[in-house]
Order: sequence, then C-alpha cells, then structure tokens
Amino acid sequence: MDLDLTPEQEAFRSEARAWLAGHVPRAPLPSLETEEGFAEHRAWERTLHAGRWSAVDWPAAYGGRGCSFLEWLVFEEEYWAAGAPARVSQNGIGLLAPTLLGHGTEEQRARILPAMASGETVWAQAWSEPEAGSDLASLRSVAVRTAGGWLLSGQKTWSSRAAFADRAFGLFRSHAGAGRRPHEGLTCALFALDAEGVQVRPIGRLDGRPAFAEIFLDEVFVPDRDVVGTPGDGWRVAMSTAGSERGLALRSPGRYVAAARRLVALWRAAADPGDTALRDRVADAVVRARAYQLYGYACAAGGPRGAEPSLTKLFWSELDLALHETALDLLGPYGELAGPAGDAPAHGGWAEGYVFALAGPVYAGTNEIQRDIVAERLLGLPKGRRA
Amino acid sequence: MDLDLTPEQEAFRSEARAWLAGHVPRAPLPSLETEEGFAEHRAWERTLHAGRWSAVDWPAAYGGRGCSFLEWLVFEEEYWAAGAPARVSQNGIGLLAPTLLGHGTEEQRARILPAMASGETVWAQAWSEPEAGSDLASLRSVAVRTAGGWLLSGQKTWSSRAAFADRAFGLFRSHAGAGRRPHEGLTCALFALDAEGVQVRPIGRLDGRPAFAEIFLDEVFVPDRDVVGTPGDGWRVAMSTAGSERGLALRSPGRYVAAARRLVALWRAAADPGDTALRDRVADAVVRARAYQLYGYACAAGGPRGAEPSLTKLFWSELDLALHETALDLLGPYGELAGPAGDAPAHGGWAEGYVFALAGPVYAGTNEIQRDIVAERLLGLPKGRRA
Amino acid sequence: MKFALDDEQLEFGRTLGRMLGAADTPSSVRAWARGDHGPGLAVWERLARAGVFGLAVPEAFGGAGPLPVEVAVAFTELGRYAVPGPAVETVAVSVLLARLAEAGRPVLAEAWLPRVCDGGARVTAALPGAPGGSPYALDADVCDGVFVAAGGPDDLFLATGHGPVQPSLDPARRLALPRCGAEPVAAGRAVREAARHAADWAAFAAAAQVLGVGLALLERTVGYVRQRKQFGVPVGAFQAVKHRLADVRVGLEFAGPLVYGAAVALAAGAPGARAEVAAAKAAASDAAYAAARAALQLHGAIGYTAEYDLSLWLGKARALRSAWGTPADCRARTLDLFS
Amino acid sequence: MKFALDDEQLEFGRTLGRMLGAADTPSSVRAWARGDHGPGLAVWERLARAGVFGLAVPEAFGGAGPLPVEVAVAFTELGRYAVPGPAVETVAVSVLLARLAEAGRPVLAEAWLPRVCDGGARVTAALPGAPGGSPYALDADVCDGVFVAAGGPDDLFLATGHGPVQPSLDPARRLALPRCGAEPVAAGRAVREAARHAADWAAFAAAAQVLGVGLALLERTVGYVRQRKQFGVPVGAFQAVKHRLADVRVGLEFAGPLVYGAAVALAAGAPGARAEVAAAKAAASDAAYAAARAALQLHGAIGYTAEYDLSLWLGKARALRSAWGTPADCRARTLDLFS
Repeated sequence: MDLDLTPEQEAFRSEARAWLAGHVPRAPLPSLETEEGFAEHRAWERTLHAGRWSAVDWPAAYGGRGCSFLEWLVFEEEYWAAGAPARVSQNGIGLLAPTLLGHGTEEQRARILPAMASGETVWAQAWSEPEAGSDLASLRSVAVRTAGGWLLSGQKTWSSRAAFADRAFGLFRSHAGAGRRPHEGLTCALFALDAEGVQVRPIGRLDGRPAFAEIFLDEVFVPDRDVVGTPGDGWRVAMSTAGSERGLALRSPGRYVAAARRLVALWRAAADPGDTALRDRVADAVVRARAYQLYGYACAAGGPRGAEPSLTKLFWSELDLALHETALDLLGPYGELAGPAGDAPAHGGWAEGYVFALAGPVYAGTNEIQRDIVAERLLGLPKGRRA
Repeated sequence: MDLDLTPEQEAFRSEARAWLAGHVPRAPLPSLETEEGFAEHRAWERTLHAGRWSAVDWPAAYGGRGCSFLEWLVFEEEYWAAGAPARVSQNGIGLLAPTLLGHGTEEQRARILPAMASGETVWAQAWSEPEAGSDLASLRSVAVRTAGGWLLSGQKTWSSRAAFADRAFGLFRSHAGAGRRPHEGLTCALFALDAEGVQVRPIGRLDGRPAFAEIFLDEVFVPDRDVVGTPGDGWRVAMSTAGSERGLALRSPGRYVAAARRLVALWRAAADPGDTALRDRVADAVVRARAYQLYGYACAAGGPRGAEPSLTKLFWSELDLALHETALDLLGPYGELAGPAGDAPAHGGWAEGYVFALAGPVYAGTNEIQRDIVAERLLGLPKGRRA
Repeated sequence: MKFALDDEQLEFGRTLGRMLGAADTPSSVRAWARGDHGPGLAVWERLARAGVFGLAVPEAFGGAGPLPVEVAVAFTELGRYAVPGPAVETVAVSVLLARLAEAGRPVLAEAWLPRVCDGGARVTAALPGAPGGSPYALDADVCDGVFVAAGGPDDLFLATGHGPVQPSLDPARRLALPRCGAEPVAAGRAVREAARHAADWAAFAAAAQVLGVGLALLERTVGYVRQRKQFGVPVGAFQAVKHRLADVRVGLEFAGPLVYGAAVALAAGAPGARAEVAAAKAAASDAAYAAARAALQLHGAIGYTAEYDLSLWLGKARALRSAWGTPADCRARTLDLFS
Repeated sequence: MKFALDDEQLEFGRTLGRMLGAADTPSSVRAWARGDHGPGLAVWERLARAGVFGLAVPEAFGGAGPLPVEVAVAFTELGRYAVPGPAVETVAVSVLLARLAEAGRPVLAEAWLPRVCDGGARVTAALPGAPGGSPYALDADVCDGVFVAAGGPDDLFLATGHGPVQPSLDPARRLALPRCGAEPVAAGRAVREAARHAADWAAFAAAAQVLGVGLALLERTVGYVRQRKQFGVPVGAFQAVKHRLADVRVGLEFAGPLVYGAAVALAAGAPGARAEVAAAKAAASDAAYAAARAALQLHGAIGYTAEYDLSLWLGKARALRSAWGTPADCRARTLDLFS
C-alpha cells in the first residue's frame, strides 16, 4: 500500500503542470453563464484540446491520451491547482461521453467525441421535466417513430448550459403502452438546440445568470444515428450515466483540494489569528478534501470506484457547500459581494462558487434521493413509500 | 413588554435564594440512581417540603404555595443556580400531579399529593411496554374488572425510578373489543410497587446504575379509588400528561441556565484562551439557554405555554446534550471519567449529566416522533405512514 | 414582568403586515435591484407615514423613540415582506446622531433626524471601525445623507459621493464604497461611542429583519411542499422533509424571544444589552439561514431560479447573516450573557 | 501508486475478525470491567500469537515492524469486536522504546519489547506532556510495565504503583494515575521526541480502533432497525431512520481512507505524518461518535441499558473520541495537510 507515483506518472504530472503554467489564463475568465464568458470558455476548451488535455482518459483516437483513472485524478489535481477555468464541456465529457463509450456505436463515437473534446460542440443535458425532477421515471416527452428516425415533442427543463450550448441529449418516451412500468420504453436521443421545432428559453439562476434553460420540442426530427443504445432501452443507458453524474467523474477530488488550499490561505489572511472559532470549520473542510482525495486513490487502486456514486455525491456536494459557506463567513461583510464592479476586489470568486455549490445537493438526484439509495442498496434497509 | 420582576416577585426570589443557601447540601449527593443516593435524595425532598419549596405552584392545601408559573420559573432558576440536588420526586410532581389536578378526584388529591410533596411516596412512571415504546397506542397490559376495582396484569418496562420508588402510575387496556381503535379503552391506574403480584426487575442504564426497571404484574388488585379519570378514558388522561412530560414543566429553563454558567466557567478554566475553537460551541449553548429562559418568560406572560410541548422537548433535549458534549470535549482526557474513585477530582459531574442527557432525545416520546408532531400539527404537513 | 407584546404593538405589526402584503413587494424588489427605485420608494413613503423611521429617533428630533420593541415588530415585518432599502442603516444613523446629541453635539441630529422620520431624507451608514461594521454603504445611490465613521472610528464624515454599485448575493442590496472629503462633520471619542451604539442597534434591527426573512421562507416552503408532488405524493409527506422543516420551526421559535430580549435590554439601556443583541443576531441569522437552506433544497430546481420569488428571501438570509456582525463575531460577545 | 490493501493484509484482517468473532468478546469485556481479566487475557494471548503486538516493534527487538498499515488493519478489528485492554498503549510504548533505541539508548527496548511482542509482558503508558496525552494510564492494574513520560516530557519513569482505578464512560477502560519514584529510567530531549512519536502512533492506532467501533455500531443498528417494528412497520423503513444511517455510512466510508493515508505517511516517516494522523483521528472519532449517537437514538431505550451489548461500543466511541487527542485538538493540527 503506497501513495507514490511511478516515474512515468510523475513525468505525466510534471508535463501537465508545465503545460498548465504556460496556458492557463492569467485573469479569471468571465462567468461561463454569460454569453461572453461562454465563448471564452469554449475557446479555452480549444486550447486544452490542442494540448491534448481536454479528455485525458479517452482513447487517443478521439482526442484523449488513454490515461488511467489515477492519471486522470492527477491531471485534475494539477488542473484545479493551476486555477484553470471551469469546464464548459463538462456535461458532454462527464455524462454523454461515458454513455457513448458504453452504449454508442463506433460511428457515433468517431463523429461526436472529437468535436466534443475540442469545444466545437458543447452539449447540454436534457433530462428533467416540469413534473419529473427527482421522479425521473415519470417523464412525459415523447419520441414518435417516423421514417428513418424519431420525432421528439415535449418540454425539458433545468437543462444546464442549454442557454448557449449547441446540442443536447435526453430521454423520451418512445414505447408507451399498457402494462409497462414507468421507466420502461424510454429512448436516449441527441438533438441540436437550433434544430427546427426546438425553442430554448434561458432561466436565470439565483444570481440571474442563465445557467440553465427550458427546451420546448415540437416534432423535432432525430435520425436513427442520433439514438444512443437500443430504442426503448433509454433508462438503462441513462442510469449508467447517472453513476458518472453522481460519482467521482463529475466532481474530481482535485477540485476540492484546490478549494481547501484557497480556504486555508483565506483564513490566514482574513481571520484574526487570535480567534480560532472559524479555524475548526476550515480544518474540517481540509480534512474532508483530503479524505476525498485519498478515496479517489483507493478507487484508482480497484477499490469502490463507481460502485457507490450516491455516497460520493453526498460527500462532494456537502463538502463544496461547507467550503464556500466557510469562506463567506470568513469574508464577513465582503462575503455577500457577488462580483466586482469597477475596481473593487473580487474576493476570490467565492460568492459565485457559493451560488454554484448551493445547487449541488439538488441536481444529479437530490441528496434526499441519494440517502434513500444508500440506505436501501448499501445498508439493506426496507424500501418503502418515501412519505 | 419588560423583564422586571415586581417587588413581591423579587422578594420571593430573595426568600428562595436565602433558604436554598442555608439548606442545599454542601457536597453533591451520591447519584439518585443508587440505593444510598435515592435515600439521601428522598431526605432532601423532606427538607424541601418542610420549607414548602417542594411544589411551589401547587395549592397551599397540598403543600404548595400557589405560585404563578412565573414564580415557579424564578424558583427553578434559584434552585439550579444553588447547585441543589436532582429531584427524585420529579415523575410524581411533574407528571402524576398535573394529571391528578386535571382529572383526579378531590379525595385522590388530598390523599396523594401531600405525601408526594414530602417524599414519603416516590412515584415511578409505568407507561412503556416491550412492544410499545414510541407506539404507545399498542399497549398490551390489561386491567380486568373485579369486585371494587381492577386486576392489572402484564409487563411494563423503562420505568424510571422504579428500582427504588414506592408506587407507580400507568396505562392498562381495560375495554378491548372489536371496532375499537388502539388508543381507546385504556385506563390510568395507580399501584404499589410492593403490592402482591408485582415484581420489579431493575435495569442498569449505560453506566450500570439502575435508573429504570421492568415491572411484571400478575392480577394486581387496584381499588376503584386508585383509578384516575374515567375507566377506559386513559388515553386522554395520559395525553394531557404527555404535554407536561415534554414541555417546560419537566425541564425548566433554570436548569440549563445554571448548566450554561458552569460550562462558561469550565471553558475559562480548562481551555487554552488562545484557542477559541470550542468557544463557539460554549457560546452557542449560552445563547440557547438564554433563548429557553426568555421563552419561559414569554410563556408566563400568556404566550405559547404548553401549547407546543413538542417544540420545547426538541429544544431542551438537544440543548442538554450539546451542553454536556461540549463539556466533555473541553475536559479532553478527563471527559471520560465517569465518577471519582479515591481522592480523584469529580470534574463537575459532567459525565453523569452526560449519561442522563443522552436519554433525553429518546424518552418522553422520541425526538423523531416530536418532529412528526411539529410538522403535522404546527406546520400542517400531511400525515402519512411514517415509513 | 410581562414579556409579551401589548395589544397596540400587536396591532402595529398586523397593520404593517397588511400594508406590505398588499404592496406587491416582490415587484418593488426586482425594480430596486435594477436601480429603478420608484416602486420601492412608494413603499418607503407608506412606512414613513406609519412612523417606522421615527421608532429609533428621540421625540426631541421628531421621532417617537427610542422604542426598540416597536423596532423589532416593524423590522420583522420588513423582513417578512423583503422590503428593499437601507432601513437597518436608517436606525443606525438615528442612534448615531441621537447619541452625538446626548454628548452635547445636537447639530447633525437637528438637521437630519426630523426629515428622516417623515421620509423627507433618506440616510445610510458605513461604520467600518465599529463591531460588525463594513466599509460599504447600502443604497448610497438613493440616499441624501451617507454617514461614514472612520478611524477608531473617531471621525464622522458625510460622504461626497460613492464608488460603483457592487452586486450582492441579495440583488436588492446595492453596496458602494462611500467617498469622503478631508473634513469630518464630527470627531473625537463621542463619535466612537456613538458609532458603537449605532452598530449595536443596527445588529438588533438586522436580527429582527432576518427573523422575518426566516419566517417567510418557512411559510413559503410549507406551502410549496404541501402541493408539489413527486412519486405520487406531496413532497411534504416525506418524513425527511417534515423533519427538516420541523427543525427550522424550532430554530425560529426560539430565536424570537432573543430578539425581544435584546429589545428590552436596549430599552433599559442595560450594560448587558450588547451581549443580548449579539445573541439575538447569531440565533436569528442561523435560524433564517437554516430556513433558507431548507427552502432551497425542498423547492428543488425552481427555488434556484431568479424569476421565482423565493430567491428574494434566499439572498437576503445569506446577506443579513454577514451584515452587522457574522454569527461567529456575535457568539464571541455572548459569553457574558449570564454574568 | 497502489492505495489498497494487498491480499496478505486483507487475509490478516479476515483472520483476526474470525478469531475475535468466535471469542465472545462481550463477555470478556464485562469481566474486564469488573476487574476479572482472565477471559480478556485469553483473547490477548491469541492476539500475541497472531503477531498483533509486534506490528509496531522493529525486527531488532523481536517484532515485525514498524508496519503501520497492518496496525490499521488489526486495530480496526480490535475496535469492531470491542477488545478490552491497553492495545493502543502497547503501540505507544513500542514506538517510545524503539525511538529511544534509535537515539542510542537500546536498554529499555531490549529489556521489554521482545516480551511485549510474544505476550510475555503487558505494558501501558501515560504521556501527559505529549500532544493528546493524559496523566492517566489505561489498565495499569493488569500491566507489568507502566511507562510515564513527564515534564517536557523530558523524563521517562517506570511507575512503581498506581492510584485507585477510575470508572470511565467505557466500563472496559480502567484508568489510574501512576505513581512514580524519584529516578527516571531515561531523560533528556530524546525522551521528549520519542514521546511525541509515541503519541502520534497512539492517536493513529486509536483512530483505526474507533473506526472499527463505528463500523460495528452501524452494523448492529442496521440489523436492529430491520427487525424492530413500531407502528406496524420495521423502524428501518422510516425515512428519518434511513437518512440518519446513510449519513453515518458516508462518514465512516470517508474516514477509512484517512486512516490508511496516515498509515502510509507513518510508514514513509514523512514530515507531514502528524497532520495526516490528526486528520484520521478527527474524522474517525467524529464518524464513530455520529454512529454511536444514531445507534443509541434508533435503538431507543434498550440501547441505553448496560446489559445490552450495544453499550460496550457506545462507551468506547465516546472515550476514544477524547483519548490521544480530541477532534478539536486534532483539527488544529490539520491546516498544514496540503502545504
């Protein structure tokens, strides 16, 4: 049992670090939830892709480096430590790509993945509907069979990135019928957000920025080649993605390690050193970030990787909130400043990070649902009505 | 709106303070959960009664002073501030007495209350059964009609004080039958713990002390005069007591104010003043104790008194635990010492208080049940199966 | 002792509540956030007529105060209806100038406070040197007088301008750094003491306001989870939801007496008032923040949108938690409560 | 990097688990608590034969160590089965004497450690001057050697006796103040450094042990709530119960890697090992204490009784939380984790 990288892995870390040091923008980019910021983040994806750092764990054929999970963890540590921008391609790389690698055709992978890695195509997720949030099985949008493909109709909502993205992936009811259970007969389909019949209405999140959108679909044609997996088998396809959505792959430990470091620096700079009342919370965040980092290494060594994404999701979502809440409390009266206007200081971007973190316990399956899953699947407690 | 006592109330406070200063035992009594300690606590009740401080809010006819609720709060503040012993008569005075005052006959009050106030008769509570803890409506012990009274049979458990007490009060199923709902047909009866047909098996709590007992009843005769309220109407009788059991009357604010003061003193003495990490928790306990004290005054002024005992029970049980957990954490390696042996210091009795506090969220209706009640009755959320 | 509101005080609260409930404050807040102060100022005019801005001003300067209990009543309603504007800061300026007058310098109080009471002048304050104070002034762009106590703080300035408006997590809170000239309008130890008192009163008013914010968040969330269904049942039937809201209710229930306890201590001018205010601010902020977290979580995605009115209270719970003393700052001042 | 137990280490843990599972440790614990050490010492003999007491002892003194990963494996099992006795303190003494030997003073190590490894001598320690140390020695009444590092701590004593046994919240923990003569058995800065290392190792072993305690508490509680019915359904079907236990599971799940991370750091002799140990101790203690609180609450009254076996783990979770560094002490040492 050890925590030592091999010389090759160390070399990989050094290469990543050097490249990032030379390429990460000096000033933080504008928020990716603005039109200008979205464009700048897309350009950053292009830069990353040019260095082949956009999706290091993909096969080289699609623009990756065929890295191991451990190397991916190492890259993520370097990425966030370097203060590199948030990933506007996250939904595609973190969710659609594993789905395609698991259930897609070779044609789909070759066509879709390289454009995703380069930022040429930015993907939005289109799962939730107004009456189907936590209760995904009650989806109502439909896919109706037509010559050479399907016609999608219905309404999707809370679609992250959809305000500015190019394409989206979602689940549609394609095989309704008596006797079917609610999660049967769904199909996973890909569509362009500027296709005929698609309307996108951006929705402002708490700070007003259009971090997600409603998507209205009216007989939107999708050719067969843009269906992932077997039609009607979309639930299984989506659930394999749900693991990625909740687990380590969505929120890597490196992200929180970097945030914990910044929090320690903030504590040393902002807090009265004679008053350690907040130090305990800072230390607690540090300990949890370290625990998550080590948990990642254990996963890489063949431990619980991917098997218990609900545990992971509970952990990172609460840690992220704790990190940011502690930072705002440390900042005192500056904590509420949402972003700099004029020449005012930015206070480390903690406020925007806080707004982002607030959503963590809600998206990707609420933490209430995750606790139900942990209790039922990992602890073996009885299922039941949840009420 | 004010917090000033009238001159009469101030005089009452002074009188109580002076009497307590002259009578409270200098050294702490042995634990009341031991035979020796029980006897010393009973003797203390006699002393209290001689000063007419045993039940200040009762009518003078029964040994009280007819005090207002506010005066009772003031007395309790003085009582706990003086470091006076725990009340071995608590179950009688806090639970049975309100029941008798609300549902008993004049004969019962005159016969039972003065002996209760003097400590001559110490009462135990006998509600729970092995299969009826939180789910009190599923009681199985029975009362069978016989000439001039009832025959009690069955098993009671978790009966506080029953290891050493004289008499007990409990609920028994007297009118079973088709169509009845589970909480109908119960009768509230009083019985002697040394009566024929009664067996008491003490149960050790976490520290091994027999803080409660099982009671086995085999055709124990109870004359009609020892039934409280109408036979078959016991649920209503008991539920009026449940409010007392959970609310302010069971755990007065003065108790926590005194504990918070002692915690502050412990922090000042035990903690490294340069390390305020635990100070926040000490301060939090102080704030909560003050909130409870002020809440009591608001109740005395006609506020929410008794209307929301579930809120109160959640509050004091969690506060009590927080006070004691913080104290143990402050004591560091001394925190685990359960009591002095030889000439070792007693560390303020925090450890025994902690063991007592641990039970708070369980007894008198678990805190889970109390949260259900708050949600359903005060917030109007839907009832439902609890699973 | 009668630790309860009297009939008149209860009626004052109900009247304000009715008035604000009818005023469509969410629209005013959204306009205010955009810099369109018109609808919000119309609400302020009604508040002035109801006497709200005179509650912390002595009668000598046109007010009815100081009446801290009534301040608590009024500010709980301001929080409940998310009224925008520098109301807490108006209390701070009122106390600051009244204290200077008590210390023998009545000029500023005479010049400003009568107009503050009748709504003729809007004021705000930045007290960076006082406990819980900030260098930023709230809503300086809509105020006639921006008072700044700097230094020890031993110097009091009237700002001559301000920097750009900074967006806050509460979109209705428009913060800016005041710009001051070289000449203070008052100086010396009296300024420092007045500023400390003003900060105490501001923390107190903020505690009452954030309590109202918490009450509104709980009420809205209970309403939502009773009708929103998932898995075929109302979300409010889930035990996890019920228990979380029950805990919120407990927190708010026991924060209330602390706010009124602080009011009584301020009314008495008791030396322990500072600790009582700190306890109230810490408990009310924590309770309201717990309400906000529960509200967001139990609404799910819709609660996270700016267009849904819940957001107006969510941001305020967060901002008021830090304004005029964080819970950690406040708790550090409460150890003396029982001394 | 391979941050996982190898097959041999996994088998070592399984073997110990099988052995302890068959040993009826609850009876041993109850006897031990009464001062009847016989059944517990029989378990200790088997642990000695399994090599547990040589894991922190260098080969030069008859051990197989230092093998901190194996210590973590073994102590997790000791906690899981609530094994009584000064096991953590044996690790402390092993490290203390081995470090003194490294510093050129091998006499004590040579005299004691071979017998410690084979079970021929039982030892315990009180290190009041070291971080997290206490003036009390655990189970001094059943030990052949009671090592006391006092002063800076610059003086090491072998106690000549001890005061009365103090009851602990964990009835199996029998604490006493050692009595020392005038003459130390070693002195100087080497003692201080050895004692600090010994305290780190003790905190580490205690972290592994309390993690095992937490795992046992969760397992027992899950078993109980699956069969205990109230209101006609298993208690484990209530959502509040499910969520509380899910949170316990999360806490324990993520404390595990910290314990093994500390083991790896100790094995490497890394300068950051102290912070890693502190993180592991804080997280494992908090996770196990949360498990204990949940276990007691969800068992209801029966969990609160001494005769029900759950109590054996409940007291241990509380006592080990404070032993060898409280979570607050430990957290203060973790800020350097990423530096």
